[in-house]
Amino acid sequence: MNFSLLMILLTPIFGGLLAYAGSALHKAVRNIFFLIFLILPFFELYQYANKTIDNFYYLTVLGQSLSLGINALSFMLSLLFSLIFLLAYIFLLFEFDKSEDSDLAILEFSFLEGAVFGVLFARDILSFFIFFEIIALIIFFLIGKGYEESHNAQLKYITWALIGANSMLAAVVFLFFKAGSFGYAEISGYLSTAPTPIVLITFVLFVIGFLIEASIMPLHVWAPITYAEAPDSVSVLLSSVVKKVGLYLFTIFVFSIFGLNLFSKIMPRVFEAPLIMYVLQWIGALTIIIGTFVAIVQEDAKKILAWSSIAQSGYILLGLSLGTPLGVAGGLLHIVNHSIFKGILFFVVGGVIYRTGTKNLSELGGLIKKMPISFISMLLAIIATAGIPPLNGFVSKYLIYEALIQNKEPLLLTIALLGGTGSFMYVYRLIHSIFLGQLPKKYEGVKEVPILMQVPMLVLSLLALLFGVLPGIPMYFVSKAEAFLGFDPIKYTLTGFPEQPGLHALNVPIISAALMGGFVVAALIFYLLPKTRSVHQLDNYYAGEILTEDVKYNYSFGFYSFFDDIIKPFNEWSIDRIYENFVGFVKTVGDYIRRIYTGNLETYVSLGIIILTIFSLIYIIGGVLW
Amino acid sequence: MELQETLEEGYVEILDHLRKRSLWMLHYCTACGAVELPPTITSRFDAERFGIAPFVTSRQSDILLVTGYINIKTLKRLVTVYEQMLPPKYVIGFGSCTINGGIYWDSYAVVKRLDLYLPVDVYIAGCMPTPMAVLEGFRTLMKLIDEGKANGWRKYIENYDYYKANQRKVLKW
Amino acid sequence: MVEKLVLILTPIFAFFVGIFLEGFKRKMVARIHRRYGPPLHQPLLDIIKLLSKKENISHGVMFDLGPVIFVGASILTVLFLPLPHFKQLTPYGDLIAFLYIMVIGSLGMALGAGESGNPNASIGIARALTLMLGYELPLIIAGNTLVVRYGTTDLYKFMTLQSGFNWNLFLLPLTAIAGFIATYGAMGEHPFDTVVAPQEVATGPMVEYGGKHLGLLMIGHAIQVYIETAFFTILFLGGASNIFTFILKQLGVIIVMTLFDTVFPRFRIENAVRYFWRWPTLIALLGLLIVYIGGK
Amino acid sequence: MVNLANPTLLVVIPLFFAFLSIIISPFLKKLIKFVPLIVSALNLVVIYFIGVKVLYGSIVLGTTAGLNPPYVIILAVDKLNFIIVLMVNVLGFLISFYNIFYMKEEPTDKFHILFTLLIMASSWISITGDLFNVFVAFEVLSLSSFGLVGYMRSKDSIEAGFKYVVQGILAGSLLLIGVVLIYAQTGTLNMAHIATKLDYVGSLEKLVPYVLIFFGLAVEGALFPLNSWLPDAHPAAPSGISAMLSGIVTTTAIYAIIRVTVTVFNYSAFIPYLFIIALLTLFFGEIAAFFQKDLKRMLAYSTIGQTGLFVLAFSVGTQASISASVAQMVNHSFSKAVLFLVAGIMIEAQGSRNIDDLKGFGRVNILTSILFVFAALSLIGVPPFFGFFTKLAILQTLLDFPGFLGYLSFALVLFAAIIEGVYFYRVFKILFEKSDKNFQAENPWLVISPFILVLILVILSSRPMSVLNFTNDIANQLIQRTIYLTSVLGGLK
Repeated sequence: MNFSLLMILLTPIFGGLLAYAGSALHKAVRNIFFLIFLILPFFELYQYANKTIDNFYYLTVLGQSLSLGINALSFMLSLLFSLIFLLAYIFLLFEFDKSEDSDLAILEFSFLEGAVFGVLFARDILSFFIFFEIIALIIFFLIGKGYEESHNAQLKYITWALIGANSMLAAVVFLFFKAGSFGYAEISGYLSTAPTPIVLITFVLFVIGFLIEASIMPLHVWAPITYAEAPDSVSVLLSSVVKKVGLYLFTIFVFSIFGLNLFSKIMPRVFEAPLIMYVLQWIGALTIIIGTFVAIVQEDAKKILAWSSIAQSGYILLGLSLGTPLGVAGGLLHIVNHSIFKGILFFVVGGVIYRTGTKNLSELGGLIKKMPISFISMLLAIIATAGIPPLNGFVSKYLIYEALIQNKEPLLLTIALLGGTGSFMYVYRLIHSIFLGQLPKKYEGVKEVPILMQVPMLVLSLLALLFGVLPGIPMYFVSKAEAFLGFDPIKYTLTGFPEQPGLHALNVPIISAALMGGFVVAALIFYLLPKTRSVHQLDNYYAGEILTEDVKYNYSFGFYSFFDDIIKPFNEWSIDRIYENFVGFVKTVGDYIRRIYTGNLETYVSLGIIILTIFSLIYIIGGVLW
Repeated sequence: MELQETLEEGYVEILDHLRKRSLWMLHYCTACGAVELPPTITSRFDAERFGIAPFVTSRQSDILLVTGYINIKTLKRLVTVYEQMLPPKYVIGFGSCTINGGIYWDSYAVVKRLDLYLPVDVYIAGCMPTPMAVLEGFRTLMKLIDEGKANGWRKYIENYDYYKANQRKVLKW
Repeated sequence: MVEKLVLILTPIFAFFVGIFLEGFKRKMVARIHRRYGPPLHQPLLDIIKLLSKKENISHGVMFDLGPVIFVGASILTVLFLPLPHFKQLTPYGDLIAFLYIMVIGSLGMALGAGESGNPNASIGIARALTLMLGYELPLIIAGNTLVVRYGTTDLYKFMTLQSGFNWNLFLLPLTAIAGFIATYGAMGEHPFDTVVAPQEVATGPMVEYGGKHLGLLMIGHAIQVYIETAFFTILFLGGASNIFTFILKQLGVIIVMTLFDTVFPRFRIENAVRYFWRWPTLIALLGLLIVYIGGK
Repeated sequence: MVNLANPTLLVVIPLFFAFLSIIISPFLKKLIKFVPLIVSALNLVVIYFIGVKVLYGSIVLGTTAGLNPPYVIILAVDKLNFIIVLMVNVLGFLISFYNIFYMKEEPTDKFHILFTLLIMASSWISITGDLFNVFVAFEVLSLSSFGLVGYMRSKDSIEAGFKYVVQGILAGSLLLIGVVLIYAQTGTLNMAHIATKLDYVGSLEKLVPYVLIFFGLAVEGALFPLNSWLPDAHPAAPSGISAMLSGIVTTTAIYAIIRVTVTVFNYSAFIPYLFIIALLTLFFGEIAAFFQKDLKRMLAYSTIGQTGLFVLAFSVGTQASISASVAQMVNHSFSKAVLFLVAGIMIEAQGSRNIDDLKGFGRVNILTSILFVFAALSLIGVPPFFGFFTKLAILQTLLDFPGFLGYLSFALVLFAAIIEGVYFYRVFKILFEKSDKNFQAENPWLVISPFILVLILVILSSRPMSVLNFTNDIANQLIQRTIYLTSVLGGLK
């Protein structure tokens, strides 16, 4: 069978419509319908595995043909996103099982996947913009099906999405006006000879749009509340798909459309990168450090994940904007890896909320005995998040660090490494407060999430482990994508990286083997010794005091309160507050402007007459003077 | 069969021999006798040279040092702590109060005989016992361990009902 | 073949060196206190005693696995430290990888301690992780300085490049000082022992651990002592040309650390982090600046 | 065989029916409500026959008496007129259908007669080729809308109607003075004739009447600063009338401004000022809309903003800009009409105009809410809806405007789009919010008209380029004045 790109794009949408129709019959019909249509894209994508298609025309706008195409990078990401959509859908079925919104959510879901494919396949600035806007629109509606505060989140999200969209729209129209075409290739050709201000302005406008969706630091304000309040399956999509779409576009625009050569031509180079890329590196680094530090002091499980997600996209931005083969490989690999491990975290937290009904960390605890599989998934995911071998997060962060070393940027490296340590803090907080410690009495009857709900976490956990131990598998796709972006792909083997300029050799299986060896030795010592006796959680050292069930002795509220004290001076500088002040100012001014319409007839008439007189005078006098 | 028993015995003997060189006492100062501990463990008398060091929690410690009178409220905690400790574990009754109530012999709130409630391995008499006496007590305990006679914790398990009954009588559990 | 044999024996070697260093430290502290002090092999006796407990308690699987992971990861970490003439596993992972491998042990420990549900343990872990954020900053900067100076991240190369008396301690004294303070913080000695702080949080993470769990933790700790001192030795004291000099240098590090350890009281955790972020960081940055301007 | 392709019929049919219904209303009160429906349906038939000719490029003329132009009242339909009059009658048809079910309090005969007159006046303005006719038609339009705005006889509707009357009269007198001045100078009232004669008139003599006519029309066209009646009148009127006022009356007024400016005066000196006025209209309209808590008032302010937007596009003055402007006009008329109609349903269901009271409405009445969402998305210009393509075209033409002002307006339009997006999305949010409130179910008859309108919007969205190509043709025809002039002046000779 030969599937066109448009067909891949329409497959989920078609499936969604069918499923929506099928929901009238029976829920199972709907579910299976849609499931089939979510699996189909894998088969359809299969034939594009090693192809680069550049123009598949599908629409004509303003005399220009809009086209779709696929390349190594978008192939990799569409494969990844298809998987995440599939898993998120399975999760969604359970999450919405009691809600009447499920039919609509599935419909929106299908359109979202179609739009995501659209952005990935777009080969011109108008198509990508159209699909990007559709993503924002659907996400807006999906968020609204979440928790209590989700409606505020919706508004915050859409405000920023609109700012980003209009910023991009400005660039799109401007470039079309100047270049006379929408196509990536033509735009790129125009830009290579365009005056410097135009290049800079359009670049900044585009990048604002992308980075809003990627929730990079000064533009992240919408992200924490949105990620935290959206339904869990949507949070997965936000973090693992939509954010990555923004970063994908960033990659495409920086390396493929604008091009590093162009930047090097028009601006000085700092630390072997063009100035603007250097600025972006710092933005990425600030995102890492601030995102991490704020994540540490959160009290809400999903807020931690949200801030963590912000911080991790800082890593991606940092890696990508280094502009070296090593850095870009690290950034792209981290896109893949972050999608996977953050997906697990959201799935697990979602599962915990599904069972316990709260995402407040201080109310949870001790669930390890009740939900062991969730615990293992989350354990793998937090190891990956903290960038500890042998899970996948390590490899990509490693590449980014090495790239920073290669570029001789000790300060950025320091920030990035410190962010790694910080991430260890917040992920520990997460797993500790949910799974370890005291099991509250009310959760004694909690069970493990249903088997189908475990599938998403387990699949992604396996992937995280596989991609961690054998980094060659994702590197196969990443190096192809890198070649497409015009870099010399870095050398890699199935097990890691050979010694090459700027990169010390790395062999993850050997690390894992040594780790396993160490475990075996320690476990031998441990299990050969006298057996252990399990004690009740209340049989605990408490300075001789006798604990009872109704006492909450677990330490889970204000876990890092002393850390809060340390960073308190910086809270005064919070970006949120700057925006709030700005919004307050705008509102005041707007309110005064609004008062032009007083509702008082005398005012209106006199105003009209005054202005008429003035205009008439200008005209009459001006006419005489001319 | 015999060989194995001999080996096991030898093994236990070696272990006991080593074990006596590392005794961690619970830093659980129940009464005024605790005042004698600082001199015991600091420069002058230096208990650490015998491997005796104060430790913090019940799980980590080997010696429960009952430093003086035990009133009923304290006994409850004391029993909890003792039961939390990991065997082999030893109890040292410290001062006259643990033997016969000492100067609190007629108090309604004080438990007079410790060994009714916990298996005491060594008593150190005196009010207060001096650091020398304390060290002597420790030495005695070490000797008992070496000889395999410090079996208070076994006694507690074997006569669990007896101890529980006594404890219940006082504590009204 | 010899290399493989050495590789397998390294953890045992590290364990005994660690025990020796710990014992030496206890003896030295005693002497500073004008006490006689325990015998040199006292840590070994403690471990044997703990491992031979007749009964152990457990709060769950993770509680058991915590010490196992701690020891296992410590063994792994040891393998990534080069020895004189032996590269060990350094061809498969460099300084950066090493920094992250070092964390695995803390993760295991933290998970195990967390499962106990004891608030003291959790507070201890929270403090440990916060402290880690504190001392990592100067440590990272110091490490970066070396990376910038030598243009490599290979630990074995660091060792060979400093052969003779080209010790970084002499060449980059500021960086070495910062690195020392950071390593010292990582060891958790006074005044940075807020993590265990027996009087406040009852030995923090270890509060519920006893018996063989604690025994394993102490084994791990012995190896950790080896790792920290060896790490500092390799980075700043020029490694060594033979194993005895190596141990001697580690001993030197321990002696200096013990001198500080005995005289200081304890920081509050906020103050400890603030301290790390202020003076050692400034010193490290100064060192970095010097290397940046002068080194190239 | 009667020649159905006669523009005169578009005025005569409604007028005839209006008078007829006045006569029969005492006897057949119940039937009157179908009059506007019948009228606009008949008009649509006529428009179909006219359209066939217009689309082939000819200009269809109609005269009232047997005299030759320029001495008769002449009705001319070119492509621009055609699209406006088509919109008027399509909306008129659908809204009158809506009104049948919306106006429940009998007797409603006067309402429907006034509505018929409104359709008549709007159609008349859209097709007339006579400047004085513009004035007359506007007077009819104003009078009927005064009546309709105040129809509910509640306190605020009467107040709003009064404000509207005062300003409408002001506007009418300005318009009249302007027309008189023109007549004094050229001695004719036929637009084409005036256009040919104005070449011989001095610039000041030309300017004063232009400004007067412009401001006269600007009141109805809701241009800043003369639009202050609108935010009161639109919310106060019954929803069908609001839809008509927003979708049609402002649009026809703007059409008249375009016609007068381009065809009659061929006036480019005023364009920068028009540009600034439009910019201010856009800016203040959107800002004010952002702060509204009343749904219909918000929509009314949004109308002001949108008017600013398409006048802004028009005032760039190129063919592309006029094309974009007309396309946006179409988009606005249809989507805003839907919004007002749906708002009517919502208000009926909840009994209050406050947006916050709508919480959870969308969970009960899904269809209505989806119609609202679709129309609003098209209005904001979210792809892939039609409004996006018109917005794209407008933005593109704004860059054609010379100098700094072009970029400024470009930025301001985007800014306004953000604000507009935010306040519409806020309504979406509230519509679909979880709430325990019980709403009445939507009246299916009421939903039909907005549904059809949204269907039209969806069809437009699927073929945006054909619409833009057509508006491009319109603009082309408009720019080449001579075609209009010659065919009007010579066409009936």
